[in-house]
Amino acid sequence: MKQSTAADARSSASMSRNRSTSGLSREQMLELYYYMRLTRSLEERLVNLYRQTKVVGGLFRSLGQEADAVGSAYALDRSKGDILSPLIRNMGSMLVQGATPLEVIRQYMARGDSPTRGRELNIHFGDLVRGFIGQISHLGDMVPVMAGVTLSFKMRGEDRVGLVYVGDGATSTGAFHEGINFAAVQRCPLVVVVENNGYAYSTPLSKQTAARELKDKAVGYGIAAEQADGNDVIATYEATKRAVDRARSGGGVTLVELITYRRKGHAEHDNQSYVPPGEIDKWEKTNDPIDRYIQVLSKDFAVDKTELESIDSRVKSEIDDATDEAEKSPMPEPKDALVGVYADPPEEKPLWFREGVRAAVEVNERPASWGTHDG
Amino acid sequence: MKQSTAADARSSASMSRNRSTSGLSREQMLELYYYMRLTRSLEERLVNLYRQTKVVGGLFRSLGQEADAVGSAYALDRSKGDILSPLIRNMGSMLVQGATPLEVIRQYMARGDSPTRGRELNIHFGDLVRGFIGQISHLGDMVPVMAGVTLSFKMRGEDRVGLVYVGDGATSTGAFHEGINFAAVQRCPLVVVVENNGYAYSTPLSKQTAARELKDKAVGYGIAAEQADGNDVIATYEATKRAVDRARSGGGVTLVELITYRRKGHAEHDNQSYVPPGEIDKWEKTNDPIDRYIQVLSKDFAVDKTELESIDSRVKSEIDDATDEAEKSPMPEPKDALVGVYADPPEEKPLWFREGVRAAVEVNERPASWGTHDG
Amino acid sequence: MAEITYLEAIREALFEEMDRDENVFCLGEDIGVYGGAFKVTEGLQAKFGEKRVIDTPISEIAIIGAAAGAAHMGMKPVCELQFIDFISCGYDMLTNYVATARYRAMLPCPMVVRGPSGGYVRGGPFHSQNPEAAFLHTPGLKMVYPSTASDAKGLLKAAIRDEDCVLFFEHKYLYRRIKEEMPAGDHVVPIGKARVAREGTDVSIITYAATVWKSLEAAAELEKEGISVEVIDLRSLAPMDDEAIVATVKKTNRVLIVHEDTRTGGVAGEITARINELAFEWLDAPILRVTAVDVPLPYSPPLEDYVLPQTADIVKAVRRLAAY
Amino acid sequence: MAEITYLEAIREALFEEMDRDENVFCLGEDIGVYGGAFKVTEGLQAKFGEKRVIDTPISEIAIIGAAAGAAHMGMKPVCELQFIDFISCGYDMLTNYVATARYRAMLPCPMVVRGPSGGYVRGGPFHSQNPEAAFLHTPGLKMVYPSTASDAKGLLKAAIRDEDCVLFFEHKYLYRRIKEEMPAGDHVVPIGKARVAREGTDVSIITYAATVWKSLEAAAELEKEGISVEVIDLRSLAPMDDEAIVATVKKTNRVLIVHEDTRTGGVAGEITARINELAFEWLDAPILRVTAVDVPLPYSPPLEDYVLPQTADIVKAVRRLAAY
Ligand SMILES: Cc1ncc(C[n+]2csc(CCOP(=O)(O)OP(=O)(O)O)c2C)c(N)n1
Ligand SMILES: Cc1ncc(C[n+]2csc(CCOP(=O)(O)OP(=O)(O)O)c2C)c(N)n1
Ligand SMILES: [Mg+2]
Ligand SMILES: [Mg+2]
Repeated sequence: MKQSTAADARSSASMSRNRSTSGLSREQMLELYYYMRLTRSLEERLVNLYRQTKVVGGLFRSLGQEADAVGSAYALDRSKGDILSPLIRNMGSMLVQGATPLEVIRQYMARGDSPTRGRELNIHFGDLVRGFIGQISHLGDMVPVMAGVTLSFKMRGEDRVGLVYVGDGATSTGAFHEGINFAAVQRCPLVVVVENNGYAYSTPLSKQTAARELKDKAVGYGIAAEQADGNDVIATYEATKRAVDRARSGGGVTLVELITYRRKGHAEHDNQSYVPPGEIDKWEKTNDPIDRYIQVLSKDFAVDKTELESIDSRVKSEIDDATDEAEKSPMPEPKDALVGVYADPPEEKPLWFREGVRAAVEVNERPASWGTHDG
Repeated sequence: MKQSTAADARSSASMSRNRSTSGLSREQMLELYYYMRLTRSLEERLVNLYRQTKVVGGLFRSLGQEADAVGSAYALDRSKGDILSPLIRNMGSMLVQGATPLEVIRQYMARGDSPTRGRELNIHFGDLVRGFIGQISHLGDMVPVMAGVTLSFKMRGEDRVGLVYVGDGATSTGAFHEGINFAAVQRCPLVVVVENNGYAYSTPLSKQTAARELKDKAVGYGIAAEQADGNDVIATYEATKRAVDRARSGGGVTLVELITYRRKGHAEHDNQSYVPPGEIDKWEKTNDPIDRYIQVLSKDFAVDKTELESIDSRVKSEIDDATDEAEKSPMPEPKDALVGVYADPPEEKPLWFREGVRAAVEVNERPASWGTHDG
Repeated sequence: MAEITYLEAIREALFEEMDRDENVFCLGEDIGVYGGAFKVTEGLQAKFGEKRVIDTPISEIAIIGAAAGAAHMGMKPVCELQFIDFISCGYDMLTNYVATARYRAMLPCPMVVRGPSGGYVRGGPFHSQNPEAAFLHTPGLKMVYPSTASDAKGLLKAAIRDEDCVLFFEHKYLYRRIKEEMPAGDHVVPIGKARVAREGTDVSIITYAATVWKSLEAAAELEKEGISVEVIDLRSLAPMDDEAIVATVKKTNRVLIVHEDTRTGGVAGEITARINELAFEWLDAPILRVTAVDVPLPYSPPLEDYVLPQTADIVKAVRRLAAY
Repeated sequence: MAEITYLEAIREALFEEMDRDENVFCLGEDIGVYGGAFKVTEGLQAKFGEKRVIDTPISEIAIIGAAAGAAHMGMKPVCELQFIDFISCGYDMLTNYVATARYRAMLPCPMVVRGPSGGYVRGGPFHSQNPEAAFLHTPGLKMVYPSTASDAKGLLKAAIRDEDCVLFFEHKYLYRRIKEEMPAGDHVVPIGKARVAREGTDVSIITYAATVWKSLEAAAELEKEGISVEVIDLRSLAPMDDEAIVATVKKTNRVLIVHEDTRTGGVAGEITARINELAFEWLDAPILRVTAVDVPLPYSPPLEDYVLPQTADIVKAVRRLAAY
């Protein structure tokens, strides 16, 4: 079940005839709902685990931004091998690409069988096969990296597209600038999604840039721009889809600005004292992406409550299962830390004063990409 | 005589009534001519010295770009303490701020009494008092630095403006992006002159950016833009002047794109094999900034040949004198290398295997800013 | 006076120096209204205003570069990096522009770059770094890394008053874990002077920052075994206090260097080379190093604990030296 | 076969590797039509086309970052930095993204970053740098710095075939000054192995890059005085060949480390620490260092000559060691 179901649903959905104006079938429309709900509920579960001190490190929420992550990622075509690189508020996009709740929970709990085996935090993980590359903390750095990923698509004549997320704050970094410019000149098949959620940590957009709109940056790079209401999952999907289609057909880079709002603090510890009173409430009450989408589904597509409730309960049980499973996962063995800095040597030597500490990772347990190049 | 004459001429000129449409007096118009001619002739002299192998390091030319450097720098007000930071093709701007041919020649010849005492190459030198800060090689880095210089003007409520030059190539750097954005948000009194001379070393603009015009970058930073024919010294002056006035009156940053053409190679050794045939010729024949300006001066301002010739010969004699003087300058003493990495300690110790090498810089010869903060 | 934490000591230094000299100002990400990711600058903007406590875009190159420009003009900027790990983004600006300004251009560049550093907090590879080794190599920069609250205060005040650029590393593990009463008055600790954190006669540990505390723990344990350990807290990494280093070598003739940073290319190498040059004849045993393993720092507790140096490792290494 | 220069050897390696493996491609500033600032890539674009020899914008972060992205996808990028001094702009991308990719994310990142390095050419502070010390400290990167034409070729071929990121430093002073006949066939020099550049019995010089030649000059001079000098050319700085280092220490018991880079925080410190740990008992004298002075490198000839290590300095230092 779980994510494989979702992936199956998606590919069968693409054969369906029952399309909305956006070209999405009813099944796909429901799948969007599923991913948004999964994102929100999974993060809520993580909050519980965090409060139980089972999470190691900070907890980052995308509450109120689920539509932008899910809708944009949904515009990619996994069957073609499209790849995205998420940011901290794009767990939804990773779920769309096939990341599982179990992986996410294990990773947040720093378990030995988590995707990075306890090396990297939160949702900093990836899988080239499923089509997502884990970010590093240094903001902006993924833009040049995805420029290179998509350059390789172009060099090899592959029909693939890449997508990279940056926050409004990250647009101020040198890496963002160099990467997007490089990709623009090379006409790489790259979509740069700028998630404008109003804040970078405590810093409001007005202190981040004097530009009136972030999409205005596109012209300076000579690339196309799209802008959409990031809390409208269909609008987000459509704008990103235009960008993806443009990229795939050789039209180069598009900057897609998605306008949304970060309803939670930068991370769970942040009390948002810097936010003007009432602002969060207003977004919550009048502009929740899931609430809005439920309206659309029920009014325009006659999706009834029970149908949504069944998705909700499927989401809940998936998360419950994943939580149970993750709790059983072992912590990593200390000596795992020595493995895989280089392909050769595949393992660092333990320092002399640490000899005798139990070794855990045996050569034959090692993932293929530790120590070889075919990963 | 020499540069002091020029500075005098400039301040007396500002009292004159005889203004052109640009607000420039006849004397100022001639001064512009003087600086352009001085730039070109001084570089020609440097070529001679280079061929005589008297220049240490590469030689960089601004042939055909004299108007943009001179016209833009002329828009600053030295009496107010305005400061600029030049690039390698902006020797003209330094001369306008009071740098002398003697300094330039000594520096190119790596002499001990050159402005950097033999430490830095070519025109990488500055003087805060006269209002120019020497660049470093790493392109783009001066933009954040000048953002900070002008931030200090703003913080202290000073009526000063800063100007920083970048090439078309340098606009691709992360430092450019971060610096201009920072200054834009802070509304620093900063003018960013982008000298679009068509090439960055061998790289044509089309491989540097996909933007149609470099001035298009301004909107992405939410700042004003100006664009001018960089080979028209008056147009350059006027566009920059608008930007300077805007900065001084609290209007923040302006990006000024000056369109010009690099007629020589990146440096003297570059044979420009990558330039399409005829391109250089065409610019030389039809769009030389000095030739064009002579036309303007003679047609619209009735400046006659003899007047220009007297400026030319003044320029020549200034350069001759400077050359003679520079040739007499000593090379630095080896141990000068040890002085002034830190204010404290003011001097590195010689390495043990070098003891006995002659010490040259005595404490009392040291410039004030080596070892103290009041420089 | 009451005891205050390492973090509060840093904050106190900032308040005092901004009060003392109107040219001092702070810039960094989220340091204003929010008071910084660790709340080091809390209250600073309320007192000194938005002009002197500036929230910047996410632009480390610009933060450092703008500080340099302002410093040239006589200001005294104090940059906060949200985590010191992001100093890597400003590496060019620091090493090429800032560090060389006085030497190549006679431009004074008095500024401080400070930020939360170090591990032991499950921060993972990008929120636990110790960047000192990357900058030790650059003439023109000074570097301090205090281990006590009073040194944190006194060294920050010295750094702000210095006429050159000082990198000021704050160990985030120590922020709220140690407390101390501050010396009265204008407490300034000179840059370039080490501190004897504990006197001893058998083996010297040369260390700095968080591992000073682990070394002291080890020393206490070793005392029970009859091994007397001297602990030198370098405090300043550039310039390094050769005199203090040589003094302890001559006293104990046995040296262990402990740092939290990875092993290869770490600061221990430089210290070893200096001891070798200055006091080779006094060595009765090889200089040993207890350091992190050469890997990016993982965040999962068993892994982080394994990679970073622990008290038990220090004990083991000292025992070996003592028995040598 | 004819002799070719160090520069031509590098070019030959690029041609051969691009021929051998269609995944190899080059990117950098002005490397295409122009053939690079030093003409290393001359002819490469004519042969392999614009797709595989890419002129980039002036964007070191993007050059290195894009190489990493392409490397993840199975390409083998070779980045040229116009001068290695500009590697500082990509410091974050190299140390945080590239170096950690395999470890934190199991992402292979096979790529080469190469560029003209080093001084003795009146290049001044920003066109003469030796960046090795700044990267020695980062697990996940490899580093080579050849001193001969055949090593330049063989190590570059090894670097391109390596499964991780290799920083390949080319000494610009050697580009056209040394010549050598290339070994026949597919000449690959393994990364991580030092070379005995000259055998000797009294004193060992451990060095790399341009100072290998100065050390050989010094050795020839010292031979006349009856001092027999062994010269070890490290070739690879990461990983370092501990075995070769220990072997020479055990042979001569006296070590001089020579590098062109500045002294404090330079690679010599790490070498000293390793010798200390691995062969302390074999040392009959302190390990000495001949290095540049700790200042940004000035370009005026008398200053540059004074700052950089010269043959006479090496002679003097060896004499002291031999007499110890
Ligand atoms: C280069 C760099 N500088 C600083 C940080 C610290 N930091 C982490 S997240 C963040 C705010 C990011 O804001 P934004 O890009 O708008 O993304 P959002 O959190 O709003 O999704 C900051 C400053 C960082 N990760 N990288
Ligand atoms: C960060 C950085 N990368 C590369 C270089 C090498 N470099 C020096 S000048 C130059 C071209 C500059 O072109 P542009 O900015 O257009 O200025 P122009 O020479 O045309 O005036 C390059 C690539 C550098 N100085 N700095
Ligand atoms: Mg944001
Ligand atoms: Mg140009």
